[in-house]
Amino acid sequence: MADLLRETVRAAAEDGADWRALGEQLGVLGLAVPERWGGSGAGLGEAAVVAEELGAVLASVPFVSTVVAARLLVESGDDAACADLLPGLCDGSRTFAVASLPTGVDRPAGTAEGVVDGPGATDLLVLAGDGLFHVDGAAAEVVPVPTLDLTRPQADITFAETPARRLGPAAPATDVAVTLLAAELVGVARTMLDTAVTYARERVQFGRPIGSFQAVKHRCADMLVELELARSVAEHAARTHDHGGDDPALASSLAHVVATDAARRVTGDAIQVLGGVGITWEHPAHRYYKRAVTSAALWGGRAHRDRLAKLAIDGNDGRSSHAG
Amino acid sequence: MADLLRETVRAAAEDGADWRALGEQLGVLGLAVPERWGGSGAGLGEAAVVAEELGAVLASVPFVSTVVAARLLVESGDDAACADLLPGLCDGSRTFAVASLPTGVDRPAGTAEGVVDGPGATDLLVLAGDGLFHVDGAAAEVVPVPTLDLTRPQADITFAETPARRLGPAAPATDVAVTLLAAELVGVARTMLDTAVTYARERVQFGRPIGSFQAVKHRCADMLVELELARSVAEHAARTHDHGGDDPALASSLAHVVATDAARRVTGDAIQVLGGVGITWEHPAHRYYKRAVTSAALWGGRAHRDRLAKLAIDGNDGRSSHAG
Amino acid sequence: MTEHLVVDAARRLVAEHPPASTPTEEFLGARFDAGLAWVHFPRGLGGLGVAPGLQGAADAVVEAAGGPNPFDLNPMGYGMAAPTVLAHGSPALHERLLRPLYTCEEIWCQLFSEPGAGSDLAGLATRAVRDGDGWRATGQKVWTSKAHEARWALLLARTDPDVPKHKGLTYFVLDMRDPGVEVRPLRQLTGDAEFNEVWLRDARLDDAWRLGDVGAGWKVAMTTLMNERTAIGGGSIERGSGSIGDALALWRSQPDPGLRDRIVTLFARADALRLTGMRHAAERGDGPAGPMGSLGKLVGAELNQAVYELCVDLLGTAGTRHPGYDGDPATHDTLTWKFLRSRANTIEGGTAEVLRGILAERVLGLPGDIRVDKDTPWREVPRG
Amino acid sequence: MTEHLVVDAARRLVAEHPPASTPTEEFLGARFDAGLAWVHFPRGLGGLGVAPGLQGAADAVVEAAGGPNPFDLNPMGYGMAAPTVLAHGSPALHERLLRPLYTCEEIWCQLFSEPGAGSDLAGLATRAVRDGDGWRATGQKVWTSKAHEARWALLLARTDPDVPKHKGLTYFVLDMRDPGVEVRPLRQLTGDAEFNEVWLRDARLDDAWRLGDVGAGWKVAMTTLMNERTAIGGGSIERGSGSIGDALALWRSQPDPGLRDRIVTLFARADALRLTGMRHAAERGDGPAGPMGSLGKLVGAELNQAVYELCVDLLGTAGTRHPGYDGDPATHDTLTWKFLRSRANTIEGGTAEVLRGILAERVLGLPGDIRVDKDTPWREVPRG
Repeated sequence: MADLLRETVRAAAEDGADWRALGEQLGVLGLAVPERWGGSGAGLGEAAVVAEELGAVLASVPFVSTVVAARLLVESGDDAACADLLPGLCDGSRTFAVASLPTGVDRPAGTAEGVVDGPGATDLLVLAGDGLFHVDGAAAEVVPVPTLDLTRPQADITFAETPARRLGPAAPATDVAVTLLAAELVGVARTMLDTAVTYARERVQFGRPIGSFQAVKHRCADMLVELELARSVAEHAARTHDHGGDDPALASSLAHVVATDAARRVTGDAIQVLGGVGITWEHPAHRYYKRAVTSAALWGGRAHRDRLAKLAIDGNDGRSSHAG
Repeated sequence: MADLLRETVRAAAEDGADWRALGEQLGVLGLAVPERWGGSGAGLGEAAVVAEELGAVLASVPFVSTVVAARLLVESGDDAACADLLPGLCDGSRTFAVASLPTGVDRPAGTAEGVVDGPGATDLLVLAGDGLFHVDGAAAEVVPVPTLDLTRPQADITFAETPARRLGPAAPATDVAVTLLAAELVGVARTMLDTAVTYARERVQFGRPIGSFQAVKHRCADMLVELELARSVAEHAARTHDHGGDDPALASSLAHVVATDAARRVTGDAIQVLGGVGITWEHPAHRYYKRAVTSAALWGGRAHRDRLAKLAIDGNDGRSSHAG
Repeated sequence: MTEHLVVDAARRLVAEHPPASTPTEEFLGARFDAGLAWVHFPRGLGGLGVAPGLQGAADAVVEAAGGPNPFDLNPMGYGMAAPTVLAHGSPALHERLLRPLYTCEEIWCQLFSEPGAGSDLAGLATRAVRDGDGWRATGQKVWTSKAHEARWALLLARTDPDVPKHKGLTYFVLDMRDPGVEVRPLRQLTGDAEFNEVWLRDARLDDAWRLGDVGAGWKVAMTTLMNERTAIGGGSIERGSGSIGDALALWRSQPDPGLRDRIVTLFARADALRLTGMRHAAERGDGPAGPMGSLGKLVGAELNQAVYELCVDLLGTAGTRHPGYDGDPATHDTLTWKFLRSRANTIEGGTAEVLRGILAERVLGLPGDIRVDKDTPWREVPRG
Repeated sequence: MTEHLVVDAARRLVAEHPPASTPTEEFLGARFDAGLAWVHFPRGLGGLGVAPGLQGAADAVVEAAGGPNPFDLNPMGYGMAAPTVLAHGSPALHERLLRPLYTCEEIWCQLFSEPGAGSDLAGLATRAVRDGDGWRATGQKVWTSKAHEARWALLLARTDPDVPKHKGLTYFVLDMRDPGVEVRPLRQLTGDAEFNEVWLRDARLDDAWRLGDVGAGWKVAMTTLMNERTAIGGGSIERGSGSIGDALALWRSQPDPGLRDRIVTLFARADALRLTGMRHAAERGDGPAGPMGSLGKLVGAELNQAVYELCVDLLGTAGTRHPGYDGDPATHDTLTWKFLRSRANTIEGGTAEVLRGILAERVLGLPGDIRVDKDTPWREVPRG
C-alpha cells in the first residue's frame, strides 16, 4: 500500500503536482482525514510518504499546512465545522494555512507573522490563546512576505474585526507539522543526493569521472549517511504519531533536529559536488538548498533542540514542553 | 637570534632535553629572567621558542611552570626572594610548580589539586587569597596523581602548618602559562604533522603511497591549516606579552582556544593517518595525543572560551575577567 | 517449521539443562545437539535447517533463562569461522570443528591483517608453499585477538605471487599449536593488549584443512569479512545506551551550558543511528547486511569519538587524570579509558576511509579509486 | 631608491593632482606617468624599476589622500593582465596596453574556465587554429566577470590537440569587440549576474598579441593564476571585520546562549586566520604567495560559510525572509544575501578540493593524484 501510494504520488509529482489532481484524482490531501468527511482514514505515515515525494520535486504546494489543518479540525471536536470544511480540504478546492498569534492574544486579532502557505489560502485556522478559530482567508489582510525559499510562500496576516468561528480548544500543531517537514526534507535530500551522485558519475575531469576522486566520493558517502539518519527519524516520528511506542513530542523534535541538519548538509554538499553548475540560478540545486535552510527555522526552528534537551537529555520531566 | 636559539634547543631536545643542561649549559630556563638574577633578560617570545621545541619532542620537563614561576617572582617585587630563588631556577638546580588554592583560602593551607609539575618540585609558589607565597617543596605533602598524559605529572599538594614566605600580592599566572602552552602545542602539532606526512609518503597500500589518496592527502592539508592557525595565535600572544599591541588577556585566551583545538585535531588526525600503527603503545603518537587532549583542560581550560567571549564577542567591557 | 516449534525446543533445552546449574560447555553442547546453535545450519551440525530468521526466537528463550552467549566467549569462532567452515569446509571438517567451536572448548582467531596489509588486505605477503601433501606458511600477522588462547586460526596466505593480488590467495585452517607459530601480545594506547602479533615460520598446513580452492582465498575471505562487519556494526537498541548513555549520565551529574548544543547534536545523532540500525535490520529481514552495513560502523565509530571527546570536555581537569595503563580491566569503566579506546574505532575492522569507499562505490554506485595494482602480478606491486 | 623617495613622489602626485578634484582616469594616468602604478615595473611602463616591497609606501600615501584604487575598477586588468603582459608581451604590447589598463579606460577580463574545464583547467577545449598570419578561436568560456564591459581578454586556447593537455595550450590577448565574440550574463543562485558566458565563433586573434610561445600557454597561465590566488586570498587585517564582523554585530543585538560556543569557535578561527594572513605576509616579504597562499583562501571560504550559517541560525524565522532575487545591489547588504553568496566561496577561484590538494602536494610534499591523462594526447582523453 505504501509502495503503491509512493509510486502514484511520485508520478504525479514529477508531472507537476497539480493541487486539484492531488485532491480529487489521487485523494492524497485527505489521507489522514476520516472517510465520512471525504478522506481515506489513513495516518501520518501515509501523509509522510506524500510529503517526501512532494519534497523530492520541491513542489510548491501547501501540503504540510493542509495535513496540519485537517488534524486540527478533526481534533477540535467541531463536527459541523469538519463537515463544512474537510470535504473541500480533501478535494483541494479549499487551501488552508495555520496561523499562531502571539501569547496574550485570545482571539483572531493583530498580526500573525510569516504564516506559511498564507498567500492564497482560502481558509485560515488560527491558534489564539486557548482557542482554535476558523477565519475566511478573504476576510483577513494577507500580505505576502518576500521569502528566501521561493517555493514555500509566507504571509503576514492581520485580523481586524475579522469574523471568526471558534472551533474548540487550541491544540499544538507543531508536532504534526515537523513530522511532515522531516519527511519532506528526506525527499529534498534524496533528490540532491541522486543529483550529486549522477553528476559525479558523469562529470569527467582529469580524464576520469570526478566520483572516482575520494574527496567527491567520500562527500557523497557522508550525504548518504545524513539521508539515512534523516529517513529513520522521519519515519519514526510518523510511526509514533500513528502507533505510539515513543513520546510524540520527543520523536517530533528529534525528527526536526536531525532532518533539518541533514537536509542542510546534503543540499549544501550537493552544490559543492556540482561545482560551478551548482551555483547557477538555472540548476535546481539552490532551490533545494534554500528549502532546507529555511525549514530549519520554521515550525519551532531551534526551539526543537531545546525541547529535545529537556525531554531526553537534562533528565528532568519536561514532557509538557512544546516547541514553536 | 630566535633561529639560533631554536636550533640550539632543538638539538638539545632531540638529545633528550636534560633539565640541568637546559639551565646551566643552554641558559634557556632563565630566558625571561633579568640578568642580575642569572637570566638573560629576554622575553616570552624567546621562551615560547623553547616551549615549542620541547613540545615537539614531548619533553617531560617543567618548563612552563618554570617560566610562570620566574614571572611571578620577578613581578612580586621581593628582590630578596628573587636573589634567593631565581639563580637556582635559571641553572636548573631548583624546579618550581605553581599552586592555586581555592577562593576563600588566604594563605598556604588545605589542598591544591592537580598541581602541574608538582611531583618532585623543589620549590612551590602558592597563590592564596590576595597573596603570593613561597613554600619549600619538601615541607608540603605532595601526592602525585595518576595522569592521562604521563609526560606532564601533577600532584595534589596539601599544606598543613607549612612554613610559607609571603612574597607579594597575588598575580594572575594563567596568561603566561597558556601563552607558553600554545607554543608547546605548536611543537606537538608540528611533530605529528611531520610524522603523518612522512608516513603518508612512505606507506604503500594498493600499490601506491597512501598520501596519494585524497582522503589522506586532504586530511594532512587540514592538519597543516590547524598548525598554521595555532602558530599564528601562539606567536601573537607571546608578542603581545612582550610588546603590547593587543589585550594580553584576549591574546592569551585566543591562543589557548585555537592552539588546544588545533593540537587535539592534528594529533587525533595523525593517529588516523597512521592507522593501526598509530594506536599502538609503541608508536609515540598516542603520547602526543594525550598531551594535546589534557592541555585543553589545564590552566583554565574551557574558561578561556568564556573569557574570549566576554572580551571580544559579547561587546560589554570584560577586561578585568581572567580564566583559570 | 514454524516459530513455536523452535521456541518449544528452546524451552525444553533450558528446562532440561538449567543454565544456572549447568557448566557452560555442557549447556552449549546440549544446545548444539538440540539444533539450536544456529538454526539455519543442517541438522547434526548444530542446526535444524530452518530459516535464519528463526534464530532470534531461540536466542530470546535462552537469554531469558540466563544461558551463556557463545559470541562473547568465542567471537571469531562464532561470528566468522563457523559460517566459513560450513560454507567452504569438507564434511569431515564440519564434524571435527563445529561442535567444539560452539561449546567454546576450542577458541578461534583470525590471521588476516599484516603490518604491510591493513586497508589493502588483499596485498598480504604471508606465503604458503607446497610441502609434500600439505603446505608451509611463513609471514607475520597482526591485530589478532584471542591468538594466545586460540586452538585454531583462519589463515589467509599467498600461494601464488605471480598473479594479481586477489587471485593468488588461499584460505586455510591453521593449528595454533604448531611449533612454527609464535604469539606476542601487542599493547595499545590504552595500555591493554587486546590484540597480538603472530609470527609464522614454516608453520604446517594440512591441505585437507583448506577452505575453498587454491587461489580462491579472497572470495572465501569475503564471507568471513561480511560477517565481521555485521557483528561490529550491530548495535544496541535501547535509547541512551552505549557511549551516549555515558555522556548523558555525566551531563546529568554536571551539566555545562556551553556544551549543551553539542550534546543535543550528539544525542540526536546517536538516536538517529539507533533508529537506523533498527530500520535497516527490519528492511533486510533475514538477508545479509551487505554494503549498507558499513554505515552503522562508520557513523558509530565517529560518534563514539565525538561523544567521549565531549565527556572529556565536560570532565575538565578531572579528565586529565587516568587510573593507569597496566591493562587492569577495572580501568575500562572510566570515561578516560573509553575515550582513549574510541580512537581505534575509526581504524579497526575497516577504517573510516575504507567504509566511506564501500558506501560510495557499492551503495551509491560511484566509480572505484584508480587501481594501479589491479592487473599487475603481486610480486611486482610496490609495497611498504 | 629608498622608501622616502617613493613617498616623496607620491606626495608630489597627490599634491599636483588632488584626487578629490581630479577625474579618475586623469589621476591614474598621472600616477602611471609618475612611475607609481607598480613601482617594480620599468620606468615608462608605470614603474620605477625598484623593489616591489616599496609599492605599499606609494599606496599608503595615495589611499590616505583618497585616491582611486585601480584594483576595484579593473581587477582582472590590474591583478592578472598587467603582470602577464609585462612578463610575456612584446614592447609594442607594453606600450599599447599597460597605460589604458591602469587608467581603467580599458577593462580586462579573463577567458580561462569552460563548462567542461573547471578544476581541470588544462583540459580546456576552446580551439585556436592558424588562419593566415593570425588565428581563429572557437569555443565556450564561462565564469567570466567583467566580460560585458571588457575591451580585452586574456584567452587560453588549445592550439595542438595531439599532445598531452598541458603542452597544447597557447595564451593570447583577445579583442572583445571582435564580431566572433558573444557575451551572455550568467545568473547565480543569489539572482545576480556577476559572471558571464562567452562564446567564441571564429574570433580573430592577432599573432603579435600572443603572450609567450605557441604551446607555452600553461606556463604563462600559471603567472596569471598565482596572482589571482593572492588577490582572492589577501584578507583584511582589522579584528572583527568581514563576515565575522557581521556575525558579531548580529550577536550583540540578539545573542543566543545555545549558539555561544559556535560563535566563540568561529571568532577564534577568524582571528587566527587574520593573524595568519599578517604573519604569512610578513614572512614572505616581497616574495610571491606561493602555494601557501591557498591556505587563506581555503580557510576563509569555509569560515565565511560557517559564519553566515550561524547568522541564519541566529536570525531564526527572520532568516527565512529575503528581499528578492532581482540583482538589486541593495540586497547585497543583507545577511541572507551574504549567506547565499558564501556558498560559491568554496568553488570559485579554486575549489576547496583543489586548494587542499595544492597545500598537501606543494607545501607538504605529498604525492599527486594518479593522473590517467598525463601522457595521453588531449584528443584521446575522456571529457564531459
